[in-house]
Amino acid sequence: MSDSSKQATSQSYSVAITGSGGSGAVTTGRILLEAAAQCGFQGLMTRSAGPQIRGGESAAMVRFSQDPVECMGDEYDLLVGLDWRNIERFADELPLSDKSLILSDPAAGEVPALLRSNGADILEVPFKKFASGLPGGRLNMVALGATALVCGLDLKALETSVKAILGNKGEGIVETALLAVRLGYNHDHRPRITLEAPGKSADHWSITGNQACGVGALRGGTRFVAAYPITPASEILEWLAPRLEKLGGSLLQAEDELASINMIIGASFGGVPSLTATSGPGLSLMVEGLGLALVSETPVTVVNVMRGGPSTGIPTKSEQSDLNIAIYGLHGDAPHLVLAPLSIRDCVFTTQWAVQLAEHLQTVALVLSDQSLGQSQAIIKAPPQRELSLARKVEATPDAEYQRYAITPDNVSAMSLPGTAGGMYTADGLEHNPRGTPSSMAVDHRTQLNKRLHKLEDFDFGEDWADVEGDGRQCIITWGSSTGAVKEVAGWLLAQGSSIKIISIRLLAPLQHDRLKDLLKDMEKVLVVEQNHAGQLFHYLHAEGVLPVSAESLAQPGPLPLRPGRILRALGGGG
Amino acid sequence: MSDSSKQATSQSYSVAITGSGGSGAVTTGRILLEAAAQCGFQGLMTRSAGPQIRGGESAAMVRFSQDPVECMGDEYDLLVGLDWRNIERFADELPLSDKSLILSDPAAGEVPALLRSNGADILEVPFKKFASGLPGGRLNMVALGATALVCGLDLKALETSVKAILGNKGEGIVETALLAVRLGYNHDHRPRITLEAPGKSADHWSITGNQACGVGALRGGTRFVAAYPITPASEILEWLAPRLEKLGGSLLQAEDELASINMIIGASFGGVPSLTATSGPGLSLMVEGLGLALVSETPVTVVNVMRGGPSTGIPTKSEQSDLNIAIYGLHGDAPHLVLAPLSIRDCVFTTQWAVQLAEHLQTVALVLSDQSLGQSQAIIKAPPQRELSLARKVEATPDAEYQRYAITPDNVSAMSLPGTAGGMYTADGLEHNPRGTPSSMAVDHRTQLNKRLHKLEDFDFGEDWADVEGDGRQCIITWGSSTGAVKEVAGWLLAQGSSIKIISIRLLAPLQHDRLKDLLKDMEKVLVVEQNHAGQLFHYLHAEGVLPVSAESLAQPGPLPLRPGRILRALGGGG
Amino acid sequence: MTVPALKAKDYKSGIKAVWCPGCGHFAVLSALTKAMAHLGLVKEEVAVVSGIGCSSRLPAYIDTYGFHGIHGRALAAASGLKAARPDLTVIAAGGDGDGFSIGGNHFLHACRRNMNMAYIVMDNEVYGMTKGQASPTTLPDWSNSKMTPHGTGIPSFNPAAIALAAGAGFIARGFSGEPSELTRLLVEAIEHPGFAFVQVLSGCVTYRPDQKLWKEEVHPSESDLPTDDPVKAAQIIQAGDGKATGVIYAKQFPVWQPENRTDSKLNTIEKEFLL
Amino acid sequence: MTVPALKAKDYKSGIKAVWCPGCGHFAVLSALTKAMAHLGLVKEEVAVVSGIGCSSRLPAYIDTYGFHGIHGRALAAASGLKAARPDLTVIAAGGDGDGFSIGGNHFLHACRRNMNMAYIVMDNEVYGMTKGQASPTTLPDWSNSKMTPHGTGIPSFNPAAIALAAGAGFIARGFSGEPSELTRLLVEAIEHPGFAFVQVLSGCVTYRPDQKLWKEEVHPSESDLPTDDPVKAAQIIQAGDGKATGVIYAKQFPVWQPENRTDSKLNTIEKEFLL
Ligand SMILES: Cc1ncc(C[n+]2csc(CCOP(=O)(O)OP(=O)(O)O)c2C)c(N)n1
Ligand SMILES: Cc1ncc(C[n+]2csc(CCOP(=O)(O)OP(=O)(O)O)c2C)c(N)n1
Ligand code: SF4
Ligand code: SF4
Ligand SMILES: [Mg+2]
Ligand SMILES: [Mg+2]
Repeated sequence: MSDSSKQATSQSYSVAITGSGGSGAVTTGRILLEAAAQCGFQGLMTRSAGPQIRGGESAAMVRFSQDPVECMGDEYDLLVGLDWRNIERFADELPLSDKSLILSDPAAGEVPALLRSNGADILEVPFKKFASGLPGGRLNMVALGATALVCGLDLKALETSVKAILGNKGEGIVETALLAVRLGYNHDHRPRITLEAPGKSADHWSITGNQACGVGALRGGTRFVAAYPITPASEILEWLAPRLEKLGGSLLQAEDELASINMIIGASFGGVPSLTATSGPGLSLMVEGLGLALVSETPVTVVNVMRGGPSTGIPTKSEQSDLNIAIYGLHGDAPHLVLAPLSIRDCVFTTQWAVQLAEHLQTVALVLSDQSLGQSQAIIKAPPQRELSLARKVEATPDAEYQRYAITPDNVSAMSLPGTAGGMYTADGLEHNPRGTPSSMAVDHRTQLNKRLHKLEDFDFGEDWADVEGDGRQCIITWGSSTGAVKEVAGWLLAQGSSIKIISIRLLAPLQHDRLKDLLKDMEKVLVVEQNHAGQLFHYLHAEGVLPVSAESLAQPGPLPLRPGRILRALGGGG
Repeated sequence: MSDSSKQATSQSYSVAITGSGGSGAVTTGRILLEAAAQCGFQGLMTRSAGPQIRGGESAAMVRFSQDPVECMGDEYDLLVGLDWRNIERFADELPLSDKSLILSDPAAGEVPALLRSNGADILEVPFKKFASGLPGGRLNMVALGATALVCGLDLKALETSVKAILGNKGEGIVETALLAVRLGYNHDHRPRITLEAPGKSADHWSITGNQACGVGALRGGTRFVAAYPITPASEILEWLAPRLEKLGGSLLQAEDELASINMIIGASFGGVPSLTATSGPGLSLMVEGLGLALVSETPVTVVNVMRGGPSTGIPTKSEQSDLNIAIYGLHGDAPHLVLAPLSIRDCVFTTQWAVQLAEHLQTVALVLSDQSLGQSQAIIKAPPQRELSLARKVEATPDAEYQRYAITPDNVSAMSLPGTAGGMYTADGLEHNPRGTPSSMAVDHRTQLNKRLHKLEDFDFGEDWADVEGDGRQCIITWGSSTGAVKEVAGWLLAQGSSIKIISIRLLAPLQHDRLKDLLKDMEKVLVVEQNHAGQLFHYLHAEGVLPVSAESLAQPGPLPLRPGRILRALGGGG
Repeated sequence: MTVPALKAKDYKSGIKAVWCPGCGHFAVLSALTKAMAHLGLVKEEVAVVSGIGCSSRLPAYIDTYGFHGIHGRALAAASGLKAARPDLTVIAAGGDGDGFSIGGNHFLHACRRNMNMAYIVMDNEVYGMTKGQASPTTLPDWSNSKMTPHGTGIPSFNPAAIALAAGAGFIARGFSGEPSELTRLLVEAIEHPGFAFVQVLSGCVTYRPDQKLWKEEVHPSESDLPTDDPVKAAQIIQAGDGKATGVIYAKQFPVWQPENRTDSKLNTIEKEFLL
Repeated sequence: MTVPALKAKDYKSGIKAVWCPGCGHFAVLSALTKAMAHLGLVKEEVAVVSGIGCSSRLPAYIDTYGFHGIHGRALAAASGLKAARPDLTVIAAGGDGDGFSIGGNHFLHACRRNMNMAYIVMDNEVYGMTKGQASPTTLPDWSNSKMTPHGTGIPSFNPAAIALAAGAGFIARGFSGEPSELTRLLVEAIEHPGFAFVQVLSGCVTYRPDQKLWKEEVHPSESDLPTDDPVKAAQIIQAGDGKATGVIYAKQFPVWQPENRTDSKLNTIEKEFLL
C-alpha cells in the first residue's frame, strides 16, 4: 500500500515554532512546510493551541524528509520561540535534547529554563529588532527566514511559499513579508543541516486529513452530505460543500446530528451515496440512526474525527478512544463496518473504500479518523485513483415476486430505488420478513440477523484490510493515526538489522480473524499500540479471540502524540 | 442470595392459554396465577401478543411451583385453547409433548394438527355451550374453571382470585364470572395433577419485574425521575409516578430521551438521587448524556428494559442484546457501572444496589432488565429490605481549598451541593483539573481518566457481584434473565447426582476479574449462556481476559425464551 | 403512453393494518390514497416517510415507496430524501408524539426550510402505540395516564401556531371524521409548492374514547380562509378552539432545494492540492 | 443576620474567560452579575446551567453553582434541577446554535412547561466556537461560511415568535452594547415567576465583524411595551426588524413545578404487592 516504511531510515528534520496570541506561529509553520515542499520534501505540520477560542498562544510543529512523514519524532531538532509567553502550556509537547537548537530573540528575554534543561544549543537572532526596521514588518517573518536558513531551505522556494500563502492579503503585506524573511535568512550564513533537497515534484499534494477524507468521499461516489458542525470534523464539510455541488451533489447543514444522520439515510434510500462527518458527541447522537440504517439496509458512511473524550472532553486534541462506541455502540446485535485511515494520505483511500463498501454491502460504514490526521497539513505523493468494483446492487426491473430483503447467496439483496415501477416496498427499522413486512416471529428475526451478519462475515475484503510490513517473531498491531509512529520504530529496527512485523489494521470490523491469526501464528511477542486509556483495540482483539494470552498493550491517552521512542521502550521493556 | 436453586428439583406445573382478539386469554392466565398464589404456590406468568396495537390474539403462559419459578419450562403440561384462530402465530412458543394435555372446546373445531403432532392428550370441555347458558357468560371463565380443576387448585382460592382481579368491573360481572368458573370447575372431577399446595403465605408478593425495578429504585433512594414512554419500560414509570410524589419525590414526563437523561443529570447535580427507564432506542439517544454524567461525576441510574434489536426491532419481545451498548456505547474512555437483575425478584435488589452504587461512586449505573422480566407477573417471596451503607459523599462545609474533582484515596471526591455556602463550582463535561476548570493538558486528562477508572476498579463490591452456586468442574456463566433457565438446568443435574457451577453475573462492569478467574481456575468446561445473537457476554469476558480458550458460547437471540433443555443439550454436546 | 387512471384502492398495499377497529388512522389512509388517485400520482414516484407510532405505520399500507424510520425523525429522513431526489413526491406522516414531542426540533426547522413536501400529523392527543400517555397536544387536565396521574398541568402545544411562527407556508387542519374534506386538504397540501403541514384530528378509540365527542365538536372554520397574512393567521389560530377545520394559511415562499451545478470533474477539483 | 451587600464583581469567579477580546459575551457576563447584585441573590442559591458554545462557557466565570453540560441540553438540565430543587434560582444560558438549532425542541417545551427560570440566549447569528458557521438566526444571504457558500437560503429563525407560539410568558430582547438596559431586562427576567426568555444580541467580533453595525441598528422598541396580549405581541414581533430591545411580552401563567406530597412511607407503598 505505501512506501512509507523507508521513512525512518531516512533523515528528517523537525521544527517547532511557538508564540503567544497573534504572533503568527501557525502561519510561519505553514509557510515553512510549503517551502520545504517546494524543495521536494514531503512533510507534516501539526499544531497545538491554548484554550482561547481564537488567537491564543499556539505552536506549529513541522517535520520534513525526503520520504513520507507520518508522525512527529521524539524530539525537535529546532525550536523557534517567537516569544516565551505561556510557553509552559506547550513545554511537554515539545521535547528537546542536547542535539536540539533553540532560535530565540534576545528581546524576548532569556530562554526559559524548562527548555534549556536538556542542554539544547541556543542561537540568538534579533527578530524584533530586524522587523522593527521595516514599516509594518512582523517578527515572525524574520524568524521564518532565519529558520529556513537553519533548515537549509532554498531562499527562492521560501519566497514562492510566502507569496502563495500570504498572496490573498495584498501586495504590500507580501512585499514587507519578503523583506523581513530575507533579513532573517541573510543574517547568518550557517545552515545547520544539509538534508539533500530532492527537487520539486510535480505530483506532490499539500493537504490535510480532513480534506483527504473529503477527496475519498467524492472518489467513493458520495453525492449527498448532511451534517452539523463540530470540531475537529467541520473542515471535511467545509471542503465538501462547495465541491459537491460542482459534481451534481449537495450538502445540507442540518439542525443537529439526529437530523443529519436521518437525512443521509433518507437520501441513500433514494439511491444517492450519502455520508456525514462528526466527532464523538455527534456520533453519540447518531447511534440510533445507525441502527436504522443497518436494519433497513440503507448504506451510509459516517466519518468520525476523534478528539479527546469522553463527553465534551478535549475538543481540539487528538485521541483514539472512540473505537468502543464505533464497534459496539448500537443497541441490539448490530454488525457493521468500521475502518480507520492509517495516515493523512490514506484518508483518501480508506474513505473511498468505506463509502463503496457501505454501498456494496448495504450497511453502515464508520471511518475513524482523528484530530491529528484531520487537522494536520501534509505534503504527500498524490494518492493514485483506484477503481473499486464495489457498488450498490440495484433492482432495475422488479417483478411481482420482488423481495427487498430476500435471502441471496451473498446475503445482499437488490434494492429497488424510488422511481422504479413495480418495486415499491417500505423500508423498515422494525424486524421484518424478506418482503419487508414487520414481523416479530423468531424465524424472521433469526433469518435477518444471520443475513446482516453473514453479508459482512462472508465477504472477501481482499488485502486492503491491513497494511502488513516486515517480518520476524515480534509484532506490533496498531490502527489509525498511531501507525505513523509504529512504522518509524520499524524503520529504526530495520536500520539496526533487527526486524519486526507491523500490522496496521484498516478494516477493524468485521475483523479479519483468519488473516490475523495466520499472521500471529509464530509470534514470540505481540504488542498492541494505540492512543487511548483503556487499550480499546487490545481488548477488542481479545474479544475476537485473535491475540495470544501473552500479548501486551501500549495504550496512551491523548492529547500528547504517541512518540516512536515510547513504543520502542514498550517493545524492549515489556510495556 | 436466593433460594431458587431448589426450584427445578421440585415439581412445577405449566399452563398456556391462547385465544384470538378479545377472548381474554391474559385475564384468564392472571386469575389462574393468583389462584395458585392463594394456594401458596410461587409462580410466573409471561405473555405473548400478535402485532395488533391492542386486542389481537394473545397467549398467557403460567407456571407455578412450591418453590421460586424463574423461567418457563421446556414444555407445557397443559394447553388451553379458548379458540384456535391464529394459533400458528404462537405455535413455536408453546412446545408440547406426549405428556401434555390440551383442553379444548369442541365448538372451536378440531385441535390443530401442529399442536397434536407430539401426541398430547386432548380433553374436550364445551366452554362455549356452558357459557352461553349464562346471560353475559364468557367462555374464558368456563375454561378458567376447568383449567383450575386440572391444575388441582382449590375452588375457594380461585373464587378469591376472580373477585380480586375482576372486582373493579362491577358486581354483576363478577357474579357471572363466578358462575361460569364453577361450571367449568365442576364439569369433571378429575384433577390431573396433585402438586401439594403449600398453603397461603403471608409474605408472598404478586409483582412484575418492571414494578420490582420501581420498588428497587425507591429503596435505593431515587426521588426524581424524568422519562419518555417506551415499550417495554413504561410500566416502571407508570408505577413510579404516583408513588414518588407520596415520598416527596416526583416524575417528569420529558419531551424525549435527550431531555430525560439531561433532566436527571440536572436533578442529581442538585443532590437528588435520580433515575430514568427506557429501552434500546431510548438508550441510544442517552449515550451522549451518560458521558456527561460520567465526566461531571454526577450520579444517575438508567434502567434499560431490553427488547428485540437492533433499531426498532421487536418492541414487544425480549432479548439480551444491549450488553454491548451498555458497556461500550459511550465515546471516549468511559468506565461506568453495568448491572443486570437475575430474576423478577432480584429486580428489587439490583436496582436498589445500582442506584446506591451510582450515588456512592458518583458515576453512571445502567441496569439491564428485559421484557421477559419486566412484563411478566411473578408470585415471589417478598424481598427483604436491605440497608446498604452506600451514599453520596457530600461536602457540607467546603473551605477555600475545596476542589470538586480532588484526587482522594478512593478517587471519589466530596460533592458540594447547590445551597452550600462556599462550595460553589461549575460541573463540566470538558476535561478539567481537580478544581473543575476546563483543561486540555495531558497531565489533567490522565489524572482524571485514572480517577474515573480507579474509583470503580478499586472499590470492593463484595459478594453481590454474582450469584454463585454449585460446584464441580463444569461451569455455566450467565447473566440477567437467562439465569432462571440456567438454574433450572443446575437443579436437574443435581437431582441426577451430577453437579455444576453456576455463575450468574449481576455486576457486569466493572467486571470482577480476580473473583471470576478464581472461580474458573479448575474448570474443564465453561459455557456462557445468553439470549442474543452475537454472544455479547462471551466476547466481553474474552475481552477482559477471564475465559479459558476452550470456553463455549450458547447465544440464542429472542424472541423465543431460552429453554432449560436447550442449555442442557449445549452442555452435553459442545454447544 | 396513456396509463389507465388509478383508483384509491390501487394505492393500497393490501397489508393488513395493525390498528384497532375504529381507529381514526384508517380514514387518513383512505383519504390519502384518494388524494393520490385524484392527483393521478404515479405510484413509484411517491415516497411516504414516517417515524414510529400507530400513525407512523401508514407507509406499509400504501403501495408507493415507503420509509418507516425511527421515532421523531420522519421529517429529517424526508428532507434528506427530497434533497437528494427532488423528482419524487415526498409525503411525511406520523403522530402527535412523533412530530411534536420527540420530533419537535425537526418540525421547527422543516417549517423554516420550506422544502416541497407535505407533512401529515395524525393527532389523537395521546401516545397510542405505547398505551396511552399524554402527548404535547393533550389537554393539561387529562389524567387518564398513570405517568401523569393529575394531568400534565402544562398548556397543550398548538401545532398550527408553532408552524406559523416557524415559517411554514401552508397550514391546514382536517378531521378523520370528515373524510372528503380531508381528502381535499391533502390534495391541496400535496399541490402546495413548499412545506405543507396538515394536522389531522384522528381519534384513538382505545386510549381516548372521549374523542368520540369530536364528531360534535369539530366544525369547519368560520373565518374567511385561507389567509396569506401571517398576523391574521396568528389571530385566527390563537382565538380558535383547535377544532376548526380547513386550510388556515397558505402563502408561497421560495422553496428550498439544494442546487446541483454539474460543471466540474473530480480530477479538476483534486488539482487544487498540487503545490 | 445582616450580610454585607454583594457587588457585581463578587459574583465573578475570577477564572479567565476564553473569549476573544471584544466579544459581546463579556457584556452579558457583566450585566448578569450586576443583575444578581441588584437582586441581592445569595450566591450559593443560584445555579447557572449551560450547553456548549463560546456563550455556554458563562457559568465558570460566575461564582455561583454552575453546570456546563452538553450541546443543546441546557434547558433540559436546568429543568431537571429546578424540578428537584425548587428552592434554587435557576438561570439557563447559551448561544443561538445551542438554543435554537440542536436545542430547539427543549426550547419549545420549556416555553410550554413554564417552570420558574430565566433563559438567556446570547445571539450572535453564528456558531462562534466551531469557527463561524450559519446558525438558525443567521440571515439567509450571509455567505461567509464555507459550509453554506451561497448563504443558507433559509429564512432566519425568529426566537421571540417561537417563544410566544410555544407559550412563554416573558419575552425580552437585549443588546450587549446596551449593558444597563440589559441588566434591567435580566433583573426582570429573573424576577418573573415562570419561564423568562431573553434574547441578547451579543456580537461575535471574530466571525461576524459586520455586527459592529449593531451599534447603529439596535434601538429601543417603539411600541408601548410590554404587552400581555399574545396577538398584539405576535403583531409586534412579526412587524419588527428583530433589533428592537425591551420586554416585549409579559404575562403570568401558572408556573409548573412537580408537587411533592410527603404523606406516605415506602413500607406502606410496598404492601400493595401482598396478595
Ligand atoms: C427513541 C424512542 N423513544 C420512544 C419510543 C416509544 N414510542 C413508540 S411510538 C411512541 C409514541 C407514539 O405516539 P404518536 O406519535 O402520537 O402516535 P400514535 O401511536 O398516537 O398514532 C413512543 C413514545 C420509541 N420507539 N423510540
Ligand atoms: C453534539 C454536538 N454537536 C456539535 C458540537 C460542536 N459545537 C460546539 S459549540 C457549537 C455551536 C455554538 O454556537 P452557539 O451556541 O451559537 O454559541 P457561540 O459559540 O456562537 O456563542 C457546536 C456546533 C458539540 N459540541 N456537540
Ligand atoms: S391504540 Fe389508538 S391510535 Fe393506536 S391503533 Fe388503536 S385506536 Fe389507533
Ligand atoms: S469566536 Fe465570536 S462568540 Fe466566540 S469568543 Fe470569539 S467573538 Fe465571542
Ligand atoms: Mg398520537
Ligand atoms: Mg452563536
